[in-house]
Amino acid sequence: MPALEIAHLTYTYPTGTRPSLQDLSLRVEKGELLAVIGENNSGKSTLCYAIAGVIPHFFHGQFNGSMLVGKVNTADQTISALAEHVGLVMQIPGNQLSGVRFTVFEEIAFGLENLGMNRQVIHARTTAALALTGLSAFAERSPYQLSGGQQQKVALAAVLAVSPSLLVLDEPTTFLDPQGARQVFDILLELKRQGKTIILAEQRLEWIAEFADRVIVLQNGEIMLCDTPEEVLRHPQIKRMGLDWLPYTKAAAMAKEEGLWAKDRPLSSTFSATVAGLQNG
Amino acid sequence: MQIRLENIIFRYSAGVPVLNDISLDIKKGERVALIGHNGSGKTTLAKHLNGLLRPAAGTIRIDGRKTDTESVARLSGIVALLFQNPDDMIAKRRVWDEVAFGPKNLAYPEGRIKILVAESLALFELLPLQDCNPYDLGYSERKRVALASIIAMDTPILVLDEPTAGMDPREIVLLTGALEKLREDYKTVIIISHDMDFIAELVPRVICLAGGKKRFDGLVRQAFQDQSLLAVCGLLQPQIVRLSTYFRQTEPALTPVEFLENWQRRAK
Amino acid sequence: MPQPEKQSGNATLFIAGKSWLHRLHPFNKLLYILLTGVIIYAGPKGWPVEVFLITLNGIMALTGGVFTAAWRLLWRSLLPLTLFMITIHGFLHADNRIILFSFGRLHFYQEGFVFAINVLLQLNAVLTASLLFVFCTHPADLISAISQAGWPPSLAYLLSSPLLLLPLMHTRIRTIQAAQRSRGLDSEGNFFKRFLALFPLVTPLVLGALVEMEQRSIALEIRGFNAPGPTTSWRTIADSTGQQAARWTMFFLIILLIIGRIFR
Amino acid sequence: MARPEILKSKFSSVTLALIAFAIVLNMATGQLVSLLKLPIFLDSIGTILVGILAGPIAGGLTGLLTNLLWGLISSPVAAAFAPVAMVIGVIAGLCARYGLFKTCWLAIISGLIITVFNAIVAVPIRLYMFGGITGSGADFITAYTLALGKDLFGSVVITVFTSNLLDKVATALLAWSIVKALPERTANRLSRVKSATT
Repeated sequence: MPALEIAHLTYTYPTGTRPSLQDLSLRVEKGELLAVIGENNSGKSTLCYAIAGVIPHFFHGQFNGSMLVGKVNTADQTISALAEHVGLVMQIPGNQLSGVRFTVFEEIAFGLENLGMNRQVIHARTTAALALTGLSAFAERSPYQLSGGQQQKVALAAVLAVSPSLLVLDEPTTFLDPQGARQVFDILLELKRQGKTIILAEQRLEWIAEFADRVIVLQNGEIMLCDTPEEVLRHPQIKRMGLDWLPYTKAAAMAKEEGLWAKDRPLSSTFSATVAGLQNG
Repeated sequence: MQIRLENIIFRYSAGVPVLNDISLDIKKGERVALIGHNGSGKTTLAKHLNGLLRPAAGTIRIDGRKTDTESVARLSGIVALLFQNPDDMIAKRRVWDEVAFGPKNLAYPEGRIKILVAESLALFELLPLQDCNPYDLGYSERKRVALASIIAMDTPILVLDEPTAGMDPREIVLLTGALEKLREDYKTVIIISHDMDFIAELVPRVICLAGGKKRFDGLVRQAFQDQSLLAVCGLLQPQIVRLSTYFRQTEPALTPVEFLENWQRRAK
Repeated sequence: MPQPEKQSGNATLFIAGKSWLHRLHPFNKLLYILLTGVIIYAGPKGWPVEVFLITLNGIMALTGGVFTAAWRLLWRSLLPLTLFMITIHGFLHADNRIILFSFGRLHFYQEGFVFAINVLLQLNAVLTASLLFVFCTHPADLISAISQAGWPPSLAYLLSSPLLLLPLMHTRIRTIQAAQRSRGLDSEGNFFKRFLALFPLVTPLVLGALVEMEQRSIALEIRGFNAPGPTTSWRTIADSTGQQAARWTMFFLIILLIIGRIFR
Repeated sequence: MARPEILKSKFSSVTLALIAFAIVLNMATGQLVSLLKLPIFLDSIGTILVGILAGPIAGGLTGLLTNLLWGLISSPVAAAFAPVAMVIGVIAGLCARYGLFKTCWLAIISGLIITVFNAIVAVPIRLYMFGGITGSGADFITAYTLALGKDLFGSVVITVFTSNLLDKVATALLAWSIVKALPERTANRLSRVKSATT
């Protein structure tokens, strides 16, 4: 059974004049890391919200099609009930803090409290989430006094503690500095290694090129491309979709024009593939 | 206009200095990047340029004139400052009014305001949105509105704090175009950014701050070669620089074009 | 993006400690304030009661290790009040008859003075009782007590979230001020001009926060805040039969005093 | 666990977040006013906004909790005036319900109405708990009217009314202008906006 199955999803916001997602169908297997890319307003956040049930339950609007997380149909559940199945991490770190818990430990335990877990489970899972995100030393600090990067790790830990089958991240690194972004990616990589299913909307394509299993490109709420990161990121049409080649790919393309890159060798989008391409040119 | 900072020291109340003995010179029409990780003092330094913060010691001169007695209101006609979060700036119900807010405060004549606003809106492809409520737009569109409203102030010096955060490639192209226009107009532009690929392609000179101290001031090429400097500042090498370093090119490349030129030169 | 500046700890007056006052169930401390208020305003009148209560509160503050802090806050908040109260009533109270002393044609009267002292004693009694609560109760303990008592979680949210957000709001106001001043906003000039300057300062504050609020409420929902079914409370508040008995006693005393007041 | 869950059923998470924000707004705007050296408090801007956007009950709750929390943060004296703050929110909510925030002039009238109700609740508290004096600048007005021969009650009424008139009218105007500037998508979430302003 797939971790996520979307069929013919079309959605329009209450104030929208045109659909933000159009006839979108997608299947994500267990343990897969799927990256969602596309220009701003292409529907990335809307898709993330839809998977977490925020759409249609919070934003209302016109929702057609079906969305299955495992066996659960998101349309039949409340957002809070879906929390057990889908974890959502959003863009701005500080805005995700609950506002009811005074320490990092209690902030991370908040979701488990709401789900009525017993105390042993809360302690064990929260401690584990703290350790995984490298926040153990901050357990008794106020989450409101942490840096943006640390707050984003708190948000991630809070989601992990609940242990949902599906993890959705909506551009989690946009407002982090390079160090903070790298730490968040390191955690995601560890989760992928542990076999978590992850859906990641992201602008930092360099990381996607390196670690995603599959990439979809959205434009005007439609899936334009769906393929491996290599294929998507070197796609000749990607500029038309409001995206751009990575500098690695641009260098490879120029090398190819100059005859420094083997004719049958596809363009690269990672450091190692570019180096290999140039060396064997 | 020329900017000269001499031995600037700044601290909040009794704490350790946030800026520690910073001196620098920026020429008229220059484009400079200010880099360093969060808390390194970049934004604090920027706020000194238009008088929002006053140094505990040291002097700031713009075109040779000391600014320590000038009001923020007067300096705002000389140095415009883009804040990181557009939502800290946007106060009007219409995009057009928002962009006109600065020029109106500076008491520019009506006709000039109209031209400036129209030009700035055009730079960021906002003309079709000029009658919208800015808060009905998306985050990156609001960011463009904020950028336009800073450029419309037509000041000789602009300081842009994280102008690319949240923008997609197409919007970054608009920003690049706007920077070109500013260069043609001979404006001094200081960019604070974490986006190393953006800086590598567009800014020749960087100033690195770490712990309130100036760690480097020079060509972007040299800064990106210095691994220990990048580590201190919490920065990563841009992609092309990484390739160039890997292949031990004597003159490190910043753009794909440069990289290929270096490659071919060595092949010959 | 909104990077919170480093803040100096807690927004409230709470002082960390391990005394018996700190360990006391928050509701006991709250009921004690209520009881004091009812005694003062509905119970037996007269300065001996007030002085007794103030002394008692003082002793409790001493044993709770918050006496100095309480003293300082009382001083700070009551000094201007005391000065205004004694002067204004001493010189101007409508019932003034008996002159205590005079400065030329200005007379200071006994009735106004006694009135002022009485009001101040009453205020002091209630204020000191409140300070015991405020200084010795961590907000998180109050919130937990509220949740454990079965009150709606939304009440806990409304009490805690403002405390946690206030420092961020102060930072944000400073940033907005800086941003608008950089854009040439005139924050000086005549009253009308300064009043108009409020608009570009308050509008981004509110509208920016509305965007934020949307995300904060989504964040609450996706963390299961409105999940059906029972919830657990990680932080627990120590309670005992003795404490519960004390609560009921205070509660019945309050009722008795109010009934007594009505039928007097 | 069997308490009536009135709050939970009544308020959506959006309204909750709105009230929490408004409380903070009430507490923090003093900072703005002191920068601009304006002779107003603006400490009920959030309360009035919630009254307009979410109705009298939510507005009243905002005011009540603002002052109770003030008690925790600055001095318990503030908590004594919680009923006053609550009434401001309730009245603002009622004014909005009866269309008194539709235009700039109507907002000024709302400000006047709020001032009146503010006085009705504030006067007894000020009189019986504080003997008419609160240790603020407004006490000079009380002293002055007492010196003119008014009794304490009359003096306190005049003091409370005059010291609040400008503040409440200015606050109502500001709240009106903010509600007018609300983006469509927020207005859409808070169903009362349209009925309150058009």
